[in-house]
Amino acid sequence: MSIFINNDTKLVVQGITGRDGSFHTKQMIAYGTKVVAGVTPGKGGQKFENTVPIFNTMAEAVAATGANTSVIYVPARFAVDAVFEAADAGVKLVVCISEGVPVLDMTRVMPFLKEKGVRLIGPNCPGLISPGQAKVGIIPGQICIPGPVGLVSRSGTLTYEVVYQLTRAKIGQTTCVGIGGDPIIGTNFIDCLQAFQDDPATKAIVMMGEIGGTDEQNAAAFVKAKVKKPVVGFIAGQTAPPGRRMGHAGAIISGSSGTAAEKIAAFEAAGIAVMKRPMDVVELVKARL
Amino acid sequence: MSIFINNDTKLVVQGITGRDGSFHTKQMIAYGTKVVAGVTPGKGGQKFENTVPIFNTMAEAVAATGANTSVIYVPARFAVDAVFEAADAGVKLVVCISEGVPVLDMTRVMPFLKEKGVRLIGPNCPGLISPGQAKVGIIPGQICIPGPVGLVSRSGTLTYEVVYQLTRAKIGQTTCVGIGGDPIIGTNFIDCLQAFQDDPATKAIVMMGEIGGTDEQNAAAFVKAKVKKPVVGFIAGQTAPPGRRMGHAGAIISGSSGTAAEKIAAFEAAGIAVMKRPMDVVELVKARL
Amino acid sequence: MNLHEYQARELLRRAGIPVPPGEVATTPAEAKAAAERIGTGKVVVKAQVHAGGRGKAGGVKLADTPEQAADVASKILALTIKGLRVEKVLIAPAAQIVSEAYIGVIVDRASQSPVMMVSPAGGIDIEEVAAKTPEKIFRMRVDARYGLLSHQAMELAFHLYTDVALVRQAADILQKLYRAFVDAGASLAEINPLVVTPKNEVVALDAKIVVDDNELERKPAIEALRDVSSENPSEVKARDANLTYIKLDGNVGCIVNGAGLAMATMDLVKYYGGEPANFLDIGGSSNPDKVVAALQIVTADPNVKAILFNIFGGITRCDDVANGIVAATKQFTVKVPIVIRLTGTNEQEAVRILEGVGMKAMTDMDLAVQKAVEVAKKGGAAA
Amino acid sequence: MNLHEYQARELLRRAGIPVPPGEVATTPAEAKAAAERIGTGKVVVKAQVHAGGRGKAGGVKLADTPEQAADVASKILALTIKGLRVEKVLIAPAAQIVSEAYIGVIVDRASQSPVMMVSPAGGIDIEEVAAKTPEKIFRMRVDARYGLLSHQAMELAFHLYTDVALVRQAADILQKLYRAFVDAGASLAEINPLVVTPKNEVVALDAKIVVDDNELERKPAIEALRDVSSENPSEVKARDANLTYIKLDGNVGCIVNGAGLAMATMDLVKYYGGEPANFLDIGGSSNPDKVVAALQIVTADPNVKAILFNIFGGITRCDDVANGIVAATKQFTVKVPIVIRLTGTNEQEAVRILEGVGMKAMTDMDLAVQKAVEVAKKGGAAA
Repeated sequence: MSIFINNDTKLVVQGITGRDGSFHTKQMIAYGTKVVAGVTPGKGGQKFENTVPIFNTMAEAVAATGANTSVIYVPARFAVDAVFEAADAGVKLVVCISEGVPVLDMTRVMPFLKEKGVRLIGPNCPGLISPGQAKVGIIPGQICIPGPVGLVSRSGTLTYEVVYQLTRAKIGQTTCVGIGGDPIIGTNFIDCLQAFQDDPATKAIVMMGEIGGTDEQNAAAFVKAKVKKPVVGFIAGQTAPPGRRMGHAGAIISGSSGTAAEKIAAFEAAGIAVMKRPMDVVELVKARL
Repeated sequence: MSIFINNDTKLVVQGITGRDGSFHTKQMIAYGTKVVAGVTPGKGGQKFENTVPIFNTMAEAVAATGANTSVIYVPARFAVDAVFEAADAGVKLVVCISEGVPVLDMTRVMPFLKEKGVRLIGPNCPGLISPGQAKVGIIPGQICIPGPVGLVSRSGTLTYEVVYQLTRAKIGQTTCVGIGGDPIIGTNFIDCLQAFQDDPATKAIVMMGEIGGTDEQNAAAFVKAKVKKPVVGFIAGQTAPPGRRMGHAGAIISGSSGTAAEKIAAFEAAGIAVMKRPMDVVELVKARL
Repeated sequence: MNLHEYQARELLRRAGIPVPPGEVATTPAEAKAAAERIGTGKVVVKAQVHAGGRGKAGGVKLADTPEQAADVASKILALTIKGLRVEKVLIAPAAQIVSEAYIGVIVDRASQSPVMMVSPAGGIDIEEVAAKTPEKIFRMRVDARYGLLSHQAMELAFHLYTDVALVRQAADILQKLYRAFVDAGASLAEINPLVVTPKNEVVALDAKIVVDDNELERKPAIEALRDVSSENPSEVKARDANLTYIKLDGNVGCIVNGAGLAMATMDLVKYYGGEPANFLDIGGSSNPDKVVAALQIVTADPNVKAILFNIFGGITRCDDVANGIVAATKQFTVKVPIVIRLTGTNEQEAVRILEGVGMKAMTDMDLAVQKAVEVAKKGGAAA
Repeated sequence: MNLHEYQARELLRRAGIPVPPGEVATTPAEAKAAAERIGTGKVVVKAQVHAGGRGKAGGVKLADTPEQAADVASKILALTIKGLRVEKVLIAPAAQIVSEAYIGVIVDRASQSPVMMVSPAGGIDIEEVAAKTPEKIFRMRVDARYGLLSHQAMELAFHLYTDVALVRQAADILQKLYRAFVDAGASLAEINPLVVTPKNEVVALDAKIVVDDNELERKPAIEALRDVSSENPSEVKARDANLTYIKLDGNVGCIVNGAGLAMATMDLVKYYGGEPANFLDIGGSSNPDKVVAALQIVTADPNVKAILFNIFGGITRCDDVANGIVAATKQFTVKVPIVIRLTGTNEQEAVRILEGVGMKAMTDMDLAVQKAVEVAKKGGAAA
């Protein structure tokens, strides 16, 4: 079992012929993901790598292939348009890898997604992987193995680091989700926690947070109230200065709120085991499986 | 019984201190309508006619009085704002008497009303009256009497004419609704037909249409499919030339569509008894009660 | 309110849509000078009137030289098309055309939304395309909260072209047309034809914009585009007096309160064998001056043989109307008989006022209409 | 990107918000001339720097005459506030103030929407109001699909004033502020204070706008407002190289791929008793040039005693990073020890490349961080 993606995932790649899109499509196919279509306006009728049909529009791609998921690798200025298009075309899960999406665009597209009943993951995220079933995005497949841990994270390479630690210790994962580091994202910690709680295969949850905002605090409250499975957490950015954006648009301490200390305290108050170092994940998870 | 308004209607008047608003508020109170509040920004704290409390905003008015309905008598340029405000404040029925609302504003406010679950009647309409219970708008109370006929109309004075004919013949009404003559209106024929069909006190329905658009044709199809009560209809504008707007913004024959002949044919095909003259309403209704 | 082609082109140009240059001329000399300034050789001279079918009426002609442009312009400026005198012509370069398409946006009543329409069959009346080859028109509902989204514009543009370079140009133009439509407060905006030039550029050759009258109060810059010279003078006068008047061809002048009742009154005139001379709605809140203006406008129509007042008093007070009638008859002589029907608010006062000057009022609409038709048939002699 | 007050004022003025006149000066002479042109007598001279607490730092002063304005400007232009040199001052008339309020709009993460905020307690830091008298801040979520609706603006404005004339002015300003916020692609726009003058006019005295960096590509006119002179030169250099660099006070220079891993690396440095010298994210797609630029920037910081590379290869290829390190050491001498941790994509190639020049690479993050901290503590001598 897994969350959001699995063996039934039928994926369209938006921007399949671009530099990033073509590279990662090959990786996703190699991992075993069912990539059923690609979209690049003007290249409709061609085939990607002689196998995946390319369409001019998402509407055509979904109509022709019955795709249920899309992944977006288009330049920033087209990314929100691509999310609108995917949602309008009828897929139920949209994963936006592209970064650089203006936050005001996000305020407009989120109500659209809600009206259409579509889940967005990202933008500016590494996507997700359900080891052994499907990967949608850019998380390296070789660092993951199937197993009982659900992982959700705001960052990319830090996620890889932690997954890698788990995998080296032979602790596999149901699904690893990178939700992205932007201030407004489609799927947040709580959405993933709920899904992991509902997924019978997930026995423990790892949650990787950062400074900025109050998502981790809200997630902690949710864990306390609703999550019956053990949760291990981490907060990056203890040494970050206030008022400075630490790379991710969302990783910024505003005034006295959004600090790592505040988030760690919230985790501890919710009974979440907090890692001091990324490597601590192995001990803490092991003790709870 | 009646539709949309009755003895439980608790009304706020938006623009209560204006020329039209104050005149018609007195009329509505005199008719027995429960006018619980008025709104005029800057006059909050005062009382209308020493009895009805005035508030600065709809939010305050609804919070303080539990009003469930509002009626709008503000100048055209404020009318759509007033509809947004009423819907936001939580009333479930908004009656917009004001005319001159730009149709593009209507395209924006309609989705808002749907999201909030609010019914709008109008704009540019005479409102509605449930004889003996309540009147909301400007339909003269003295031309109506309680009885078994439900009436829905796109026009104002033509409605009065027909109601007057019925009343003179001692045929009373459950509710008379003027839905307004604009191209985009909140409540259309079908909404009213459904409500009259569901209202046990309504035994026959009178539907007064006009040239322009396809609402009457759609209503005829609905009558055929869903309405079990007798329906009598009228279409104004048989002598209207194409391409000219006959006063009402919606009363315009575009190309070959929206003509009176087309609408009358649709009525007849649906088994609706069509009046040739307004006075025919009496005979046709009498024969069906 | 209809905009002229040259006004619509200017609005589209400001919205960033590629539109070829063009100048307006009101005399042959101006037309010649304009053709010289455009300097592309062949030009097209187009009548600027609010009427369809200009081409068939001889209102659109090509000219090879500036001299010929002057000559052609003088002919077009002498035309009257569908009752409207041609006062202005547009001079524009005669474009080389690879293909013609149609794009437009209207407010759709049924979906309560703007709807974009495109058709690869451009250059001809879209009503004709709709009638003969409806499969060549593609529609898309636009949610006004979001506007025309990029992917929607692309989807529509793929119905027009296969070359993605043209598709992208057309999609961009569609989004700009939608914004121009909203910014102008339009109920219709169309480009027909949208052409592809030999250089593979997508360009708007002709444009039509109809503005929602209810927008004019808040859009003074659009209101300022109104060209009163191109409208019927009686209708302009009526609008200035806050009346709605539309001239028809019959002989029974109708003065009514309320648009629906006005139409029903006209229909009843016809039902009883007469012909209405006009639609005239004096509107909701009556005042005597409006009634005076209404009588002036209706009596100015030489066809009118009888005047029928049909007033159902609600907001409109019958006594106001009666006072207006009395005031009008004092200001000028009404040469045709007046039949008056009044009922509702202040009916009794109205009757008294009219009786004071020897006029009678009826209360039944049906009888009043019959009487007016009868009087008009007698040529108004029974006054 | 932060805009200067004078830039924000100009954007608000263009949006139709009443803003008193004001001029920017970079020298005392310019300040004097500006004060003369303003000619209202008393003026205020305000430092234009991207730092809060200007007033407390002596960056805002009144002047009674143009001469005094020059004098005051020369003092302010000599200041450094929170590490930033004052390069420009704004000269504006000293307003007469009846009352001060706060209005602002931010993008709220929790509600995924813009949120308008107003407070009758204006003129002071809004964070302070939030901390001390939170009941004096009123918030309203704005649905971006509809914008700030009129009644919402009125509701907010009634929290500021009781006089409806002031309420209407403030509501109008709120709607214009919201539109300016959207048009600028801002993540924050505020007016503090919004003042009432003795003439009962509501006027914006000071303005702050922070633009979302992701908007700059499509808003070149806003991008053009960037004032590089007001930013840290190393950070500007990093941005030009597509790196994200933030200088801190420690001695372990960190070069990492990915923002989360970069923060975690800094935290681990601290965990092992060291102090990170910076945040530096080389981003997703590595290329050797970026690595060279990163090394240049980090080594330019004299505090740095050791450099720690922490690379988890995914899209980033470890061999690219290794090549960059080798290229950099050929271009310039790195005087402090480098500790390298590489794992993931093309790790083996990277190790070979580094060994080719006698450098070693580790694979464990924890051990690499411990080593870097240790080396830095020894003052980099163990290189």
